[in-house]
Amino acid sequence: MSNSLALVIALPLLAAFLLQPLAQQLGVGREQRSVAIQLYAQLTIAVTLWITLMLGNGVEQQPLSVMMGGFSAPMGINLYLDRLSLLLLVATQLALLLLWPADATPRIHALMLLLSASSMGLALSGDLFNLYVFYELLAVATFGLVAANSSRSAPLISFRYLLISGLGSVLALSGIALIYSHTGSLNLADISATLQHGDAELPLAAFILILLGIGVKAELFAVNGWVPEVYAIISPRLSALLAGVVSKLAVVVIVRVLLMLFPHPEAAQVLLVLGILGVISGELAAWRAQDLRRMLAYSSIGQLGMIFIAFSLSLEFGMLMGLLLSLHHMVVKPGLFMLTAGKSKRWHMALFVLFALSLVGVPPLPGFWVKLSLLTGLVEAGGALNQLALIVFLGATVIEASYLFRVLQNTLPNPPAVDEGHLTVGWNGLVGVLLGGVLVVTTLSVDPVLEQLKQISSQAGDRNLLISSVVTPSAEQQMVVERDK
Amino acid sequence: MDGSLFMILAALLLVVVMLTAALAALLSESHLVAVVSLSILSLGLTLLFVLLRAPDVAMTEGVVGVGLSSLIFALALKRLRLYRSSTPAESCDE
Amino acid sequence: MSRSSRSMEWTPLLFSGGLAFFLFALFAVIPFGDTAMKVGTMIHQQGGELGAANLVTAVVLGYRGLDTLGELAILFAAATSAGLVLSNTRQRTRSIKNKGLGELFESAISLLMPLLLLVGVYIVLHGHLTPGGGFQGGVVIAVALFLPTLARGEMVINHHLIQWIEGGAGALFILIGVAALIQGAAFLQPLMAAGEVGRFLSAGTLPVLYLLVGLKVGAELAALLGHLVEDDEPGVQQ
Amino acid sequence: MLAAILYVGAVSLLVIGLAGMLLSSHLFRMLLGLVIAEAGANLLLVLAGYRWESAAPIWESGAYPQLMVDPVPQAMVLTAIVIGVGIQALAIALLVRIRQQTGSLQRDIVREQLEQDLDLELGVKLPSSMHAPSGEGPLLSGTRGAGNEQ
Repeated sequence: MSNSLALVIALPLLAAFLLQPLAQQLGVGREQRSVAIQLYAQLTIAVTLWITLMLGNGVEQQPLSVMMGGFSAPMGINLYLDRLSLLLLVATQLALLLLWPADATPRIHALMLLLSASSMGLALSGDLFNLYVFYELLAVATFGLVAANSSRSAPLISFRYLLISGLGSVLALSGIALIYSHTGSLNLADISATLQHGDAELPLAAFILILLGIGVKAELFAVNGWVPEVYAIISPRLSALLAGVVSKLAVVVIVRVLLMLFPHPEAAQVLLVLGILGVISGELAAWRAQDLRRMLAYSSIGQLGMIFIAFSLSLEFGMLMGLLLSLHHMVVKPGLFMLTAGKSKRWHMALFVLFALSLVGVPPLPGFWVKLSLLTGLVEAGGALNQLALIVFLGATVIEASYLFRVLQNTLPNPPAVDEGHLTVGWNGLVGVLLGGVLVVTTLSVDPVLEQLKQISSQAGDRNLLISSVVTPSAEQQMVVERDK
Repeated sequence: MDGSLFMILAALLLVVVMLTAALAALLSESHLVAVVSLSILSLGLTLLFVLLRAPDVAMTEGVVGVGLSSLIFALALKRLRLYRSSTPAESCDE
Repeated sequence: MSRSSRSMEWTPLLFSGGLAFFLFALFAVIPFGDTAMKVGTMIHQQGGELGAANLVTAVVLGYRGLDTLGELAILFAAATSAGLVLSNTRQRTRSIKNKGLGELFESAISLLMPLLLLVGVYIVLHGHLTPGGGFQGGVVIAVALFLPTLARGEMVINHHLIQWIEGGAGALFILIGVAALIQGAAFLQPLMAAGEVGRFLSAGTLPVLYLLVGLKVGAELAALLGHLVEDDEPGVQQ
Repeated sequence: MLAAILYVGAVSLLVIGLAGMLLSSHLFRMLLGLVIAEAGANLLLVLAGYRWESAAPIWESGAYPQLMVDPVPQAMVLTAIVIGVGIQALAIALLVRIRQQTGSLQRDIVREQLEQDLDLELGVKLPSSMHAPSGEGPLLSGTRGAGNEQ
């Protein structure tokens, strides 16, 4: 039963491979065909959601580790489902269902399916090189989606993205080579067990290489040059998907690698420094930006910087903080991006205000609690760098407030005319309303949500649990699985 | 025989050739020379993989790096008109 | 933000310089020739169980089959993206009639093509025994399929067929994996008897998988090459 | 000795490639830089699986050799090479389009073009007066500009 976890990745791939040949066989008009294909793709995602929820039942007690090909742990590739990856997986699947591009060509749908498969692979895979493969798949699918845009500059932006991403993957690959020659293994849990005793220099260096590599997608400072350009031209839905969900997947991969492989203070410091630089550069650029889309893109760099700062704090606390910030950003940023689509109406403005207030951190919205707890965390942590981070964090909040309210200030004196002909809300607006609703519900029930997240983060931060649930049961599994020889 | 003089000399020679080719690929004036240098680099890499007991990898590098990749780049030169001595636009599409 | 891009020139220089120092310092301390090789040793001991004489094949299709599936998906994504990038101009495309390579080359290539195809298929089918396999053979097949296009200078690429091959081969790879799942085993678990190591008919489903990989790789690459030649001449509409 | 030569070779390829990517003034050469860097990374991976006095991991005359090099990095390199060539072909396709649209592949020229295009598309005023403080940009028109695209 648990073996069918692999279907979560395999089904979207299968659907993508078969999409174009099947589309050719459809003898209907162009429009019906487009609808049929979209239905087919979304149905696939819905099935993976169903499988995920089925398998995610017992994960509270014991994380699930599924071996591909029935081999034992360090030899084969394993998928790992704990509460954190379950949360991410479900969030990704829901986001994909909500943000699936409307009336697109079969090729775009195929690329979206590949994007889905790769993001689910990133959330699940427990193997270093396998993560790299899914990461590349995610990158290539995104190049295509960016380049498909009708904007004149789309190919160039896609090419630049390809180069930055290629640079990252070369670095990540050398990091993997380093880890492999040091430990002789690629399985995260197995490496974690091996590295518990031993010197720290090589692992640290490998961590930096992998960090820079995967950091490209996580909008990490120094490798985020693609962010403003790409978000400026792609559709709001895709921006919402990439900035909101996919970047968080990359963050979580980095955090997994950090916590499981290199739980050294030096590694956390690197993350902290890059996070601080990200916050400074992102927020300043957002403040100077002259259009809404690029402003949101730059501000997303800043907020991911804050997430990195949070994750660099002590293990149990930092995990929770980072998770809180990530989830908050995952709701707010797509909301803001969705509001850049379509004609602005009065209620758009109201929603924009709601998201902006939460992003800045005005009580009683969730953003306030998140920022407050990160603040106290930084104060408690002490140390020069953490204090610097604290100052930067406060400054960034002020800047954030200033540029977000500038948008309102420019808009409120001459509010958009109410256009009678457009009483329909439209899908984009609906998603915006839905995300706003999530924000309000969270505001009303802060305590239970926080309680859940605490449990999730404590499970995700437990190295021994990971090691024991991956390395040991798979040996038994191998005994059970009979191979006809 | 691994630490033998032959192996060291062969590796040294190949590495020197590869690095020269890499530099030539980036620094030469002509794009054609750059692409040819890249093929030479792939060839050196292929031989090095053979030396390192990786026949599968050598074969892939040979087929992909020396063959396919050069083909792709040659097509690119043609499509992007990066041949230094390229004919004017009119004469290509009759 | 980068309107002052001139003043930013030092950043890449600094970046590559720092990286160079970092990497050189680093790789100077790695053990060479006697690395940890934990998984490698395990595979040396148990790898024969898959029945493949070539252990690299056992790793590619057995132990790390999911990577190979991901890799096929990447090639598919690249071919799809390239098609997307270049198809926007297709409407304006005059059917390309390049000069071709001339009579002599044409006849040479028409002799060469079946030979290359044969070599490609041979490499694919012996992937579990000798060096080479799906990827290498697939590339040879792709080049063989593509040669006539190059020689005659007109498109003879049947996109319909290629789409079916690339879609079908990839789907079958997954379905074989799912078949194992239905039988109660793990996804992508090798099926059928491993057989006697070293025989042509050995290693269970591995050769079948490698054949599918070869077809898929060949089709994707032929599609990619096709996209690169098919489009109209650059710079014409400028 | 051998180790030093090989590692220096691999890392040099990596660094030369990365430097080429970052410093080249022509987009095609930037791509070549990426290909060179990939070659370096692939060599590093193969080196990570090398072992003194060992044979290739292939059945030989009735049995596996006593000592073999590690097959896992070799499998990884196979994957990496094929991924690399796919990305390379896609990059060429993108270059073809860029060339069609901007008529140039010089880094500075296309970059300038890009910024103009983006500003135009997003409804930012072109910098007719350099004295306008950049922070006071017309964000409103940005909102509307984005909205008008539909």
